Amino acid sequence: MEKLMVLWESTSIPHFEPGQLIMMAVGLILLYLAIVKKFEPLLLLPIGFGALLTNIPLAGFSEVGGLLYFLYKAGIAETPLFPLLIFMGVGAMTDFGALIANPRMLLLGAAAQFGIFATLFGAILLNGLPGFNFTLQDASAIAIIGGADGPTAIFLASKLAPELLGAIAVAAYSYMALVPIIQPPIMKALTTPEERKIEMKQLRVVSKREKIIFPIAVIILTMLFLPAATPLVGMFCFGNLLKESGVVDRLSDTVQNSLINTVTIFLGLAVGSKLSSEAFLTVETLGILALGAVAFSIGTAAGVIMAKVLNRFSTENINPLIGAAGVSAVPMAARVVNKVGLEANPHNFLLMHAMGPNVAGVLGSAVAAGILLALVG
Amino acid sequence: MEKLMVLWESTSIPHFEPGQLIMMAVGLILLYLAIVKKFEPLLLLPIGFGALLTNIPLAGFSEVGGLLYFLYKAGIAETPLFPLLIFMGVGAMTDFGALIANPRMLLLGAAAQFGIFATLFGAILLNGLPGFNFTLQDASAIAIIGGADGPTAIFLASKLAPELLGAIAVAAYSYMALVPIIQPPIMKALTTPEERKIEMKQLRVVSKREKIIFPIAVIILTMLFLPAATPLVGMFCFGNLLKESGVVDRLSDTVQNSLINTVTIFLGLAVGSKLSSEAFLTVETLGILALGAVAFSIGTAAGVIMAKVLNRFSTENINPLIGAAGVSAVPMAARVVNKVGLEANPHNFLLMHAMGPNVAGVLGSAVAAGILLALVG
Amino acid sequence: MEKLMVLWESTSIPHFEPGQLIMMAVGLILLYLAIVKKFEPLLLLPIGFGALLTNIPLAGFSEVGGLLYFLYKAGIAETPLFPLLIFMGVGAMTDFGALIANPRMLLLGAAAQFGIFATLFGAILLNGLPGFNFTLQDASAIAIIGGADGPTAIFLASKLAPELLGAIAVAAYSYMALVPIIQPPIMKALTTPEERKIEMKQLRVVSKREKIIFPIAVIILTMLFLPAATPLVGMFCFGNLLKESGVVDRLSDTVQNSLINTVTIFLGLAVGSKLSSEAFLTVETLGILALGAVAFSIGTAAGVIMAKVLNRFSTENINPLIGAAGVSAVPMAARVVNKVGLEANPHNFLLMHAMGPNVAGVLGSAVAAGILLALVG
Amino acid sequence: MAEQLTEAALLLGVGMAVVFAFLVLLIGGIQVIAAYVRAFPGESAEQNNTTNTPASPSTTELRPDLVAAISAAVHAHRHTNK
Amino acid sequence: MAEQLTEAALLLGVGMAVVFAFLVLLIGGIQVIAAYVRAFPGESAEQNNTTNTPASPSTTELRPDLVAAISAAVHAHRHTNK
Amino acid sequence: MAEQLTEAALLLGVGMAVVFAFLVLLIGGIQVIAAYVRAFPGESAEQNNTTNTPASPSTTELRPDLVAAISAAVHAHRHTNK
Ligand code: NA
Ligand code: NA
Ligand code: NA
Repeated sequence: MEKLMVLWESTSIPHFEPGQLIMMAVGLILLYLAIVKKFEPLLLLPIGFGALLTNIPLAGFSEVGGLLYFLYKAGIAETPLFPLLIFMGVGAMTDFGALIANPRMLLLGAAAQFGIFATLFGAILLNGLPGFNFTLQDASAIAIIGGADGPTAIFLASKLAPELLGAIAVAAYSYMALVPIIQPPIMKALTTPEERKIEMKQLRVVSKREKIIFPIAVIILTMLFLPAATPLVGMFCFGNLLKESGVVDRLSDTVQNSLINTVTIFLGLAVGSKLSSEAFLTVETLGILALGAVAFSIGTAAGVIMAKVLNRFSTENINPLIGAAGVSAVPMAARVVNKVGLEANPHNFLLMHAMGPNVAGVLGSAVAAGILLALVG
Repeated sequence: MEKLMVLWESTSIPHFEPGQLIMMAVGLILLYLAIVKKFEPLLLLPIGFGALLTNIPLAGFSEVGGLLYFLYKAGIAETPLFPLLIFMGVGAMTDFGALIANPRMLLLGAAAQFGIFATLFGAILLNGLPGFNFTLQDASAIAIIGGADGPTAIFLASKLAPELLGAIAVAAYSYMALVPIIQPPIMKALTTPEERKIEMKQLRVVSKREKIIFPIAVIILTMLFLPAATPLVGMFCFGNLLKESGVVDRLSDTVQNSLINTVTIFLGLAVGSKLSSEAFLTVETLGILALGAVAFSIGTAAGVIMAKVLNRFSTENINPLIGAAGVSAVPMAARVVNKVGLEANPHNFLLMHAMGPNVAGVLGSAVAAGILLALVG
Repeated sequence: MEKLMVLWESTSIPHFEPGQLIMMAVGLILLYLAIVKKFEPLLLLPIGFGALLTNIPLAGFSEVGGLLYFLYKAGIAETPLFPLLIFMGVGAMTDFGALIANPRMLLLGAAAQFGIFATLFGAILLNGLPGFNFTLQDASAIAIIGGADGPTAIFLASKLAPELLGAIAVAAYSYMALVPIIQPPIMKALTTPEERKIEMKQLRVVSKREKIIFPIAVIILTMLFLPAATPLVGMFCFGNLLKESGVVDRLSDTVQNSLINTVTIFLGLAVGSKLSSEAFLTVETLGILALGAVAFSIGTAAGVIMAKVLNRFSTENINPLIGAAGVSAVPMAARVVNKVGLEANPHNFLLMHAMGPNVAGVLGSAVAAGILLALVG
Repeated sequence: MAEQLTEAALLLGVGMAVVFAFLVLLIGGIQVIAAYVRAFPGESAEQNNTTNTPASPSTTELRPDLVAAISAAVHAHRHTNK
Repeated sequence: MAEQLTEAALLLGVGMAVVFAFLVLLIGGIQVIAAYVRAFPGESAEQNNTTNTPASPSTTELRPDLVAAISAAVHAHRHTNK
Repeated sequence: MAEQLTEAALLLGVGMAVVFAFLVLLIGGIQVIAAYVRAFPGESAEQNNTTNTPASPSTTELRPDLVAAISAAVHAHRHTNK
């Protein structure tokens, strides 16, 4: 009978706290979004499963010796190994051709970062409400959700506000998945049908050498002027150079496949382990979710408005829709631009033109993360 | 001349102890079994080579700073990273379709675990002989050999009896390779030719959604009732969900290939490093080998008998041979069932029917490991 | 305004030291050599990029918590994990067939190691010049450059002279890339046109079993007589056995592809992190570069002379050119032999014959590293 | 040892009981899942359609290089038959 | 909170200024690269040739197995037409 | 430095001697292996057979899609020749 008592005590049931049950439900919702709704499944499926595992009483996944504890410590806390390796992989999958062909697109990528800095201001304003007490560090980590870039958000949150990391990562990936729902109304509200119909000149061909020199130039400029941004920008450019150099195809291939896949799984599980009830079930999480939506919306609007300004002062036509791609969320935002463009003008294929601001937005938010790290870190 | 003395002293020859020579012979035998006899070569080849390396005087593979020391510490001792990642990979290679189509097969997977618990009793009985002094922890770690599942055995041994880990892992993989020799006589002794001829109804088609929900249901039930089993069952279900969800095929692909292959090499070398003469050349190792054979045999017999009972009380015919697949050893045990079935009835293909108890056996032994961990850990 | 000052202080510009700018130029030169000149790009591209990253003020790549610091510590300093895993991968890509068919080629691989030991003597001689103060450990680590084998050089340097590791690795890979320029003049100076025209008998077919037993025999002899060489030789033979055994093709495939590629990137970045200005911008680095060239040249000459001696005392013809392949630098040195041979005799294909001394040179320098480790380590 | 044996016997009983209890529970779980899937089949069909579309080249359509081969073959044949 | 708000406003201004400054700098960088590549195109062409040669099977050449298929097809056809 | 030079000279001598001794030993090892394999060739042949069977598609057999292409080509050709 004593063994049976031990056994009963060793089930979870007498140990569950209500918060853990709610968090397991959150994990299941993330799995549902990932599998059925296909919301960024590469990350949200592992995060959701990690959330399930970490909230089991007695299983010890997130205690010393546990698998998730180890992954979080080795890959995020001690060194931001996982987000940087993912960024390297994303760099190796990115083609900067469209941006090199039309470098002014960088201005759109810059404008869209207004979403980040405006949200930072908004997060401090939220402190006026009861229950919110964000430090400037917290506010910066939350605001980076507006960068629409998962590894950047995880990297910055791990440095500035580790206790908010779980909520920030979930918000970042969820809103990236919601780009097709969030962006179109804003894009349509800020443009006239005529503007949306504007066709753009075909991009010039970019030579192999330009593509090779580009990542080297980016890292050198970053090193000189924004060293705090070099971990992110450096690994991104390294991955891109592996791809574009053409001399290490076998390395580039591994970086784009087995390495990024392995790290994605580990990163997702590790992030999931931060979805404990104490950390997640707070009013601050609601604030983070709200601020994330605000950040995305402001970034989209700022990109579109910047594109309208550019169009006015440019000799060549610029369709203002492509400004929305400046938030990054590669390549989904560019596809949304293309879709909204086609609705206005069935002969207007904006995809390639939107790739320029799209990859510019990746650089822009990595730069913004570097600035925040330098100023409030 | 002094340099020559230093040189002579730096050869292994004046430092060899007899035990190390014997262990190197053991390593060579494992390589022979792996390469020539094709006994579970994926694990036994690295284990055999690790055994060679760890027994070299002065080479320091298993001392601080040595490669095998590092692999064992990082991947098994501090966190059971390697066995859990392998389990994830196995999960991603497992198709639960046959089990979902015929869930009663879980009873066969349950029955076969009798091999584990009976052997636990037998290990304590062995303490009556001189030279044996197994604790309840040791006995549990040995008994899990009867689960016919390598990563489960390594996981449990690393928690309950690390000093026996080498012998237990070698025994587990050796007996898994011997399944085609150990099982058929037992299967034939316990069944009549008529029983072995029984044909079974074709399995129903299992929908994609059932396959997706299944691993989630398994992990939730495990979390509620057997949290101690969640590391194994959780990573297994996670791997299976990566595969079945259909939305993260690139992750599933990496988990089934480069990740599991890399970890298999590391795990094998790390396990081999535990084959030192002090740990392995003991009378206890003989006991472990004997108990392992007993465990396999009892498990096989229990599975077959359970299948006979089921056949009696079932409206649909059940060929008792498929009970033998309940010990797991996927997919070898199922193939053995198919082969013995064909001998009795050349038109009787039992392979798909045996896959049900086969994968049920994997869950069964992971559950048994959880119970042992909860009760004696 | 204060924020602007913080911002200016947070750029690299007020913090740069001249040495860091020079080292960044060194990094760019390495990238140029790798990408445009295709000098061993698999290693020199990551090393060059690592050199860029590590010399950025304030970025902290090589400080506690930094990515490169972590990679160096985990993969080289605490355990020589990265060089050993690369050696395992190289082993899995090596075919010993040509050597087994003509085992006397091992004598050429032995002779070429004279480059290592003569350079060791030369390094101590250099101490006569002002500014040089090499210990015997330093001299040994430098001399191993003559082994023309990157992982071996990194392995030995990490043990004997970690502060010289960056310069030694860069020298080793640079000279390996320069083999087609360094070797031909030496080869031609030491041979007559008639000697270069010598055709060799076709090699016998080597059976699968010989190829399987060979790595096992090598590791056993190494274990007995040179345990200090077992980390390198052991992992090399393990990789080779994975390949030749034919029973673990999926492991061999991963070792030759995603695993070695991943580790190559990590190793390159980690080595690059040792290219700091304090460590690299010394007169000793110039000495290392000079000694490396000497080592390669002496090794080449010794191999050719040994081949001439063998040719005199052998019943079968031996083309002395193949002795040059004994320095290893697989497979470049063998290709150079083939090319120089074709210049003298357009019908003379020496590639297969040169593969024997070529792979013998890998074993030879690993053995030499073991001797140095045993005697001065 | 007697005490250990009692412990082991207890573990044998409790262990097998829990293994059976747990796997029987799982049988129930599978049946509930099957019932649920049978009750709401519509979404399933839709989902099956989307998830069953593989990225791999379809085997029923001829691939472009094969089409090129065919036309080349036909073309070559015509010339030889002239 | 007033102090925090001032800080946040300052960050908003400085941050956007630096982001724009940096990316404008990058526009200049890209134009310099493009000018450089236009000024020294010779090496580029040569390099393009070497780096553009992929290891993958060329799509314009018929692969050996396709050629075998074609000849088999033509051959088979002749026999049937006789 | 004189002492270091003596040490280095000694290392040079001992090192080369050991390298040669070890690799000569290896020559002997290879010859023993070759003799062993020659003495017991039967098992070798059997093993060669099993390990030499590759999993890769055989190049002598026409693959199904090629066969489909051929028949399509022949079929198309017949229609055009009518
Ligand atoms: Na962005
Ligand atoms: Na089992
Ligand atoms: Na060498």
